[in-house]
Order: sequence, then C-alpha cells, then structure tokens
Amino acid sequence: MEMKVIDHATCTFCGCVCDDIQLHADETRIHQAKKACVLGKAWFLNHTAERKYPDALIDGKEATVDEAIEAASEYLYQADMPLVYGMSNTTCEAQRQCVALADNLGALLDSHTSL
Amino acid sequence: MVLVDIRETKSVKAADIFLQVRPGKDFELITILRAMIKDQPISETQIAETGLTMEQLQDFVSRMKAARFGVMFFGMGLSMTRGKHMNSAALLTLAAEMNAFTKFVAMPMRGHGNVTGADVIMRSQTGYPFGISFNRGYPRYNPGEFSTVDVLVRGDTDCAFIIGADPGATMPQPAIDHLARIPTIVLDPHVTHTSRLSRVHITTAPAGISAPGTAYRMDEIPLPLHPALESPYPSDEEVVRRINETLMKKPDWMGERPQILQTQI
Amino acid sequence: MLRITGGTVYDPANGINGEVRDLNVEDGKFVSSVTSGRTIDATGLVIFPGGVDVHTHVAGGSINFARAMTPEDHRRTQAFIRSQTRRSGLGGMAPTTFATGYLYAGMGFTTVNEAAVPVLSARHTHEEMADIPILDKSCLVLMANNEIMLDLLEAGEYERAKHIVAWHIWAAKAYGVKAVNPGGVAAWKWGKDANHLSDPIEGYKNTTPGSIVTSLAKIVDELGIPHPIHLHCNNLGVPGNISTTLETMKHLEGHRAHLAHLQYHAYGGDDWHTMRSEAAQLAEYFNAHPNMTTDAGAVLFGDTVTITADGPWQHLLYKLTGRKWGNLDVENETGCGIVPYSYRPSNLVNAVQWATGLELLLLIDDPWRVFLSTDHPNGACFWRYPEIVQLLMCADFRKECMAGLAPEVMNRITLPEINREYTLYEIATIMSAGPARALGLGQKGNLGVGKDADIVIYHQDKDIARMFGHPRYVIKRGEIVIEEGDIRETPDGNEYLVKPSFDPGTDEFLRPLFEDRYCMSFENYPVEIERIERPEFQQCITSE
Amino acid sequence: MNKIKLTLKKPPTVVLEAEVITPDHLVERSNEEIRASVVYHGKRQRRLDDFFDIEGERSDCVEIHGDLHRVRHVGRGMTRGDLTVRGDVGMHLGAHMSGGTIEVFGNAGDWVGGEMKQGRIHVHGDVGQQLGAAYRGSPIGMQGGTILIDGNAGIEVGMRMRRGTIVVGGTARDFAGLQMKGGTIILCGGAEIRTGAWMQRGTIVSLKEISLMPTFAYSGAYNPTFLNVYARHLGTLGIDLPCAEAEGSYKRFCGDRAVPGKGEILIWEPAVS
Repeated sequence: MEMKVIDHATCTFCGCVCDDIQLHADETRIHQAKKACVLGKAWFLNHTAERKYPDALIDGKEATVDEAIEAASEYLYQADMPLVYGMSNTTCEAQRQCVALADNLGALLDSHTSL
Repeated sequence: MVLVDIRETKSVKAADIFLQVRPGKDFELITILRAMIKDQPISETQIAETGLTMEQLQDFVSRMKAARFGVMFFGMGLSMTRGKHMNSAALLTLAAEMNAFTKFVAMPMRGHGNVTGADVIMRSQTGYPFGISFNRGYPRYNPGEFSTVDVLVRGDTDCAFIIGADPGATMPQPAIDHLARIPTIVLDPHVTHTSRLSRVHITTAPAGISAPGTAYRMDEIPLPLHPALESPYPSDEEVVRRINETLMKKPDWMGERPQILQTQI
Repeated sequence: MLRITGGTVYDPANGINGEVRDLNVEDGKFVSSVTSGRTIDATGLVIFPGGVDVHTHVAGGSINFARAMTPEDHRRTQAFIRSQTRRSGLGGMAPTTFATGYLYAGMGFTTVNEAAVPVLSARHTHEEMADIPILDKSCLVLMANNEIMLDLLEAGEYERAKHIVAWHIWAAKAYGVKAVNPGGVAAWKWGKDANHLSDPIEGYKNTTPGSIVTSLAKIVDELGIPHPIHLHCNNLGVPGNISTTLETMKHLEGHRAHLAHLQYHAYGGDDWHTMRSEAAQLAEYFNAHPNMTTDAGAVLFGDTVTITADGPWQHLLYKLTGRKWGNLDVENETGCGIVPYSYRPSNLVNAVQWATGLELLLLIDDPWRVFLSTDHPNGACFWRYPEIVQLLMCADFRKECMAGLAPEVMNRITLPEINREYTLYEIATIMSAGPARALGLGQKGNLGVGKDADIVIYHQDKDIARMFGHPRYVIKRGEIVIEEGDIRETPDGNEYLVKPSFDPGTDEFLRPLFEDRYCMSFENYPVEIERIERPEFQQCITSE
Repeated sequence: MNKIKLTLKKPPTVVLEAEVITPDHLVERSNEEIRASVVYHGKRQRRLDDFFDIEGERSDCVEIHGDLHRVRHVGRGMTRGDLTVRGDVGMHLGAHMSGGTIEVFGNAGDWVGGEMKQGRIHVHGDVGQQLGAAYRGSPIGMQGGTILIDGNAGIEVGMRMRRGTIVVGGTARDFAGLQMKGGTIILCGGAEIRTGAWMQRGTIVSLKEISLMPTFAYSGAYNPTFLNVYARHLGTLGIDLPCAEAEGSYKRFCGDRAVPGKGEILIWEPAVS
C-alpha cells in the first residue's frame, strides 16, 4: 500500500512541540512517527481518521453537526454567565475563535494555566 | 545541569548535581537562595528544614553566579503543590534577581499541547493570560475569582463551553458536579468524561493529526502543523467559527453601555 | 463616495500649505471629482493626511510580555467595550491588539511600522498585526546579529550575504531590515568607547559594528528595499554615546539610512552624573548629511513600560532607578527584559532625555527627515503624541514644562535657547508625509489624486494637545472610522510586504547551517504567505 | 434615624455584581432611583429591585438582609456612611474603600478590603483569601484603615499592604503578610505556614506560636512600647492584646532576608506562672 510521508510534522502532545517528526501514513492511520519520543509516537499512532464516534451528541443522542451547533449556540446565548474553558489541545486558530466567542458572549474565559 | 526534585527521578541520570528537597519546601528553598545570592546570613539549621546542607547551597549559588547564561526550567511539581502560583513566582523572582550577576531566565515546562498558544492569544487580545471575565463588556482579570475550578466549585456559571480539555476527568468532584448540573458543551476528538455529562458534544478533528493550524512551543515560538490524515470530522476552528456566526445573527444581548469606559470596575 | 468641502488642507507631499481645497474619494482613493455620496462640510476645519508611525512596537513577543506584566495598568486604563461589530480591548502602557487600532485611529494615525521582528517568532507578530483593526501595517526583520550573515561578512562573501538578507526579509514576510545594536549584543561595553565601531566583535577577527552597518546599508540599497536600513545604533542610552552615533553616521555615508529613536543616542558626559544632551552637535552633522532620516524617540514624563531583549539596557534602568530586579511583578512570566518605568522631571537623567528628544525635533531643520515617535512604549506610549505636538508648536508651553525641571538640568540642555515653533504644515510633515516617504509608501501621507484616502479632520483649537488628541473625523481608505471620538467602523488594514529577489539556491545554502544552529525545522522557519491575511506588495526600487 | 434597608428577595443564580450598594451611591438617590440602579447578574444588566426589596432613600446608613454570598463589590470604593450586612456576603467587600464602616454579621468572601485606603471593616464570621490584599500585579495592597475579623481568614492576608491594621481573631492560612511593606497584622489564633514571606517592612504579631520562614532571624524578646498604644486602641474595638511584662513577652524575628527586608514578626510568649 502506498504510504504518504510527511516531513517536519509538528507534534502537539506536550509543550516541546517538536517539529521534525516524519510521519508515514495511509488513508486512515499513521503507521510510523520517526524521531518522535515515546509520548509523541503514542500520540500520533493512537489517532485515526476512522469514524469512531458519532458526529455529535445532544443529550446523549446522536445528532448532526448542524443541530449540535444550533443547540450549543442557543445554550450559550441564553446563559447569564457562560464559561469558555480549555483550549489546550487545539490550534491557535481555534483559540482565536474561542477568545472571540467569549468576548462576544460576555463570558468567562480561562485555560488550563489557571488549574 | 542541576536537578531539584523531591525524589530521584529518571532525569537524575542526566543531571550533574541532584538536590533532593523535602516535599513542600520548594518555596522555602528558593527563598533561601534569594537571600544567599545577596550574601544575607542564613544559618545551617535554617537550611536544614529543606533537606539540604549549607555546603550544597553555597556550591549551587556559586555555580549559578558563575554561569554565563542560566536557565531555570520548572514544572507542575512546583506550580501545583501547596503555595501554587507563589512557588512559580519565587522561581521567577530568583531568576530575575540573578540578572544582577549574569544572564538568567526561567521557563515553565508546560504540558497540555498548545496551552502556551492560548496564553499568548489571550494576552494579545485581552491583555491577560487567563482567568478573564468579559461580563462587563471588556476583559477583567482575577485568578481565584474568574478561574475555572473556583467558578465551578462556587457555581458561578450557568453554561460551560469546553474545548481541548477534559475537566470531567481532572477536576475536583464539586466542579464536575456543577458541570453536570448546567448545560455543558464539549468539542473534542473523543467522547470524553466531560462529553458524557454534557448536553452537547461535537466530535472534532485532532489538532496536528488531521486539523491544520499553528501551535506554540513553550518558549512562545509558533510552529505550523502538518496534518497527515483527513478527518471525517470538522476542525475545532470551523465549529467555533460557525457557533460565532450563529450567535452573531441573534439580537445583541448587551444593554446600553458607553463605547469607552474611563474608570473600570 | 465621499466629498469633503471647504477644509483648510495641509498636504506637504503636494506642497499644499493651509489652502482651502475640496477632497473627493471613491473606492478608498482620492479622485478628482465624485457624482454622489456623503458630503462632509469641513469649513473651518483643518485637514491632514492620516498619520504614519515609522517606529513603534505594537505586535509580537516583547510587547505581549509587557501586556502580561502589567495587569495593574490594564485595570486603571480606559476600556473599550465590545459591540456586535467590534471587539473589546484595553488601552494603557501596552494596549491590546484591538485597542491599539482604536487608539492610533483615535488620534488620526492610519499606518504603523512595527520596528522589530525576529524571524523565529514572525508568525506571532503577523498574527497580532492581523488583529489590529483599521491600521495598515508593515514590519522590519531583525538582521544585524544574525550569525550566518556575520560569518559571511567575516569571510568577505558580500554577495551571498545580500541573498541571505533578501531571503530573511521574505521568510519573515517583512517590509524591510532593522539592525539593533549591530554585532554588539555580546560586545557591549560600559560607558564611552570611542573605538567601539571599529573594534572587531567577539568571536570575529575582521567584522566590526561599523562594517556591519556599512554592509547592511549597502545591501538594503542594492536590493532596492523601499525603506532604507532601519538602524538602532550601538550604545543606546549611555552617557557619551554621541561619539558612537556620529561614527555610525560616518559609516553610513553614501547610503540611505533611517536612524531609529535618535534621542537615546545623543548624550554627552562620562557617566550618569555628568550626562548632558548633545542633540545640537548631532543635529548639526545630521543637517549636513541628507542621506539620513530619523525619528525622535522622544520621552514624556510619566509611566510606561520599557521593553527590550538585551541585558545592557536592563542594566541602564537598574542604574537609573536603583530598582532591584526583585521588584519586578511576581505575576510576570519571564522575569526580565521588561521593566515598568516612570520618567520623572525631578530625575536628572530623565529630564535630559526629555529635553534631548525635543531638541532633536527642533534643531533638525528639515521636517522631511525627522519624525514623531516615542519608540512606543519605551519613551512614552504612542497615544501621547498629541502632547509632543503641543510641545513643538508652543514655545511658551515648553518653557512652562521646563520650569518643573531640576535647575541643574539647565546647563546640560539647549532647549531653553530654542524658540522655534512648528507650523501645522511642519507637523503634517513629521507626522505623516515624511514618515510615509521614508517608508517608501507613496500612497500614504499624501492627499493627491490616486493616493489612499486616509484623512484626519481636526477642529481648530488653541489647546493643541486636545486638537490632535480628538480629531473631528478620521477616514481610512475612504471610510469614516472615527467621528467625534466615537469609533464608527473598524475595517481591517493591509500589511505591506516586499519580495526582493534572491538566488534560488539560498535555501540549499542555508539549510545545513540552519539545521546546525536552530531548534526548529528549516522548512517550518519561513512564514507562509497564506498566513498574511491582507498582503499588499510594494515594488523594490530598480536602479537606473 | 433615616436608614435604607435592602432585603434579598430573589437569590441570584450566578454572580451578582452590585457596586451600587454603597452609601455614596444610595445617599443621593430617591427610593425609585435606588430601585432602578443597575446591577449585573452575570453579564445581564438588571435593576437592583429585581433582587432586593428596598425601603428608605437618601441615607448613608444602609442595612442589607439575606444570604449575599453571590453578591460582589458591596461597599466598593465607599467614602462615608455605615453599611451593615446581616448574612453572608460575597467577594470584594469594601475593596478600594476610603471611609465609612462596614459590619458583617456572617461570613465574607475573598478580597475583603482589597486595596482599601481608609475606613473600618468588621466581619463577625470567617473571610476568604486575600484579606486587605493587593489585586494581581498591583504593587500595593491595603494602604490604611482597620479590618477586624472575628473568625478565620484564608491565604495571603494583607498581601503587599503598606499601612493600616488587620486583626484576625481566628487562624490565618498560608502567606499571611506576604510581601508586606508596612502596617500591622495581628493574628490572635496564629497562622499556618509561610507567615511574613518576602516582607519588606511592617509588623506581624501572633498570639500563638507559628512556624516561620527559614529566612527570618531571631533578635531577642521584648515588650515593645508601641504595643501599649496599640493595645489601648484595639481595646476600644473589643480586642485584647497582651502587652504587660508580667504576662509575658514577645519573641522578635526579623526578615525576610530574601528581599532583604526589615519586617518584624512578634510572637507572644506568656510568662511561666
């Protein structure tokens, strides 16, 4: 099977953010993460492109992303004091959206740092 | 390399000197060092409570002063034990004070992937690194008041949006209980502990595996991500952006307020 | 479409000095006439081109550290409340990204140049610049202490060094080259050091700060970068550094150059007790050498936060304040490099600095060559520029301020003997037309047809600081962004880029050197062009 | 006497920020204006009378009834008058105040008297963290006035305080007097660890034995005369500070040498009878 090779991939498992990882991947999973440490290997090899989980859940029942976004927005909109929390295992681009979300909502905003 | 820890860890092998400090005495040890670099008298008995000796610390201080460029790395063993932020503050102050003698910096060894990125972005957009409230229409900062564990334990919030974290697995039980009580929304590549107590869960593509973007290294160097896989799920960025767009279509929640506030609350 | 009628126009780029003219705007640019749209009756009002800041620090790692270190300042400063179309922000010594845009626009500035970007964290700088609303932006990449380039200069490989500079400008997605304390980070010496510029720097045999200055100036000229070498001279802030500065200027002969925050480089004396202003001597040399431009780096009394990466300046502050590093805020994340600071009239050194900045602005004859700046936030915060304008326009006000200085300052400065008062035309030059020209931004600081319609409309006001601090209208690319102190629109600004040509083999030359020395992958080092949200390319100057 | 009485009728479900509950604000307003005063229930602007029954008007004597543990900023920045809370009250009670008195018959939250300049606060129950402290990043905490706590106090009592007096009847937790620059802290029930850490100046008096930082040095036992003056003053506030030589003496410790500071910690040692 044809393997896709990605040089200089970046590992986001820990704060070191190594950016010299070589990944060998097929369509659904990463088979090799060269130069990665034990933690990094586990990080890359444990994620797949499979559809392991439902797209979304509302009250524990499967839902579409559109429905879930609508429901999430409504909860956030109705709240008197919403909280936006986390932002560790995600990209800066998503974090910027989160800060915008908190600003627009008048929410509390906090990251892992405060723990 | 000097390693300070409460027990002999694997890193000891890599260290030239290992100083075994008594548990819970980090703050005392660093405070003693602050005094010693300034040649303040400290007695052998006073040092003894840290589990170290005068000789060890004198040697340590002279090594620090002789260094051309010193770096202090510190981890959660320091910042998450009794004293918390004051332990980190102690080390940062020591590093700052060492600059009277030579170049020294201190750097937190951050875990949790891109927590540095969150810190950087919050600082640039709001002026504060974490523990922020926008409820008055502009950012206010007060760790302890606006930090999540405190907020949840006190029950100060009535809706939680959780992304890239699993507080349902890591936070104290009263905080988790409150998350279960209020509408909680989770974005995560997995169905997590928090997802299970949430009202809404949305599965997203994992950052750096199948979602592109940027992550900050702990020394605040931003690095591009090169995803190897194509996810069947949308990225966090896309989902949050769509939530923002949906909210923007609803009537503004904010009542009459001035554009600029000269005196803050 | 927009028409502005009856205003008294000051447009130095077109030699218009206080004439009543109509302005017409269409699609963000000036046109000769428009057929419809809003008309602003500017009768009795004063019209300037939008302000241009040639040297400021508003985005990137260091200002962001300063933000983290000053929560107490964020709390006491003004807050910008969010709206459905506008993000919230905080002003103060180190304003947040959004507030930076609001505050600059609020005093009529529409273009800023971020003066220091390391390639390594350039992504961060661009990320913040993209956030700053309303303003058009550019940034300069730090080059003068780049080891690979220094090695090439040492080896006499000038041509290769030129390609390396061009490569780095493009890698950082910068607009020009900034040289900070060339070669001097390791070679810093205390006090007066007349031979400084010709001393080989540590670890090198031939390369001196002087040779770096000359080579970089030549490289930037030959690459045709629109903005000349942007130089932060050696020995910043040190008594007696006038000799270093003059020598640096001699090394620049035959080349274009912009000398940043000259105030910090114009001191006589041997130590802090004998420190005096040598602005007059510096201005005399400068006046006779038209190859250079400069910005004042003026100091205003009051609180600010000083930011820098190097030890030397920290020590200066340590000496000046007698503060211990331990007095740094415990909430800070780094512990050094950033020092909250108060300039006080009662402090001899501060008083000399205050006078020196103003003297330079007043003694340099040609307003096209000296520009308004405070090296924000180092000398003062940018939003205090209107106070400087008042000091320049009113000799009486200057005298009033001087009365508050310690008497022993008077024989160390020449300010009391200077009676010059700036005209509105000259203010428009140092605040807009001049810096735009020095940056090579022909479409800025110019109210001529075809140029970007960045306009400030002021009330006539005897209180100069109020006049310049509270414009009646600010218009950015034809859009009213500020009206009577209210923020109307917050359009996104563009980022200016240049793409100097370089040998395509530069990558292969750099890669092994890079992999040897750097802690990140070579491939991940350059900023991808896709990351620049609204790039606007400026052409390099082609030599005839 | 003319008095304004607020009674909580609807407990807030999230935090209620009510900096309008100060004598300064209420004294100038009619009953109707007081009712219409803006408070923030989380992010929502609400009227004060959405949450409180309000009797009286135009008085700087204010009494509040109910469980106000979620109500924050009560008495913030007040300069005059008397404010009494019969029940618990939330964070920032009397923060930045520069005059008047506050009395709480119940517990209070964090930052009681944060950065206060003048005035008096008396809490009969316990208080949270950062009593009389500086807010994050501020160089100076409490600058004057008196805070009396009958119960226990959380961490960082009097952090960076410069002047004024804090008396804790019960026990204080860690870091009492952290980075203190002046003023006096009296700990009747002692404190947990790291008392006086990094202090520059000022006095901490403990009536119970406490564990000290290793960077404090013993400098003798004595009965300082200024404590007599203090004891007399505190006596009028109902606090008994021992100072007679017959009863015992104070062990004096100086520090914190890490700064290096000139603060003192006095630990009461009763005479052996």
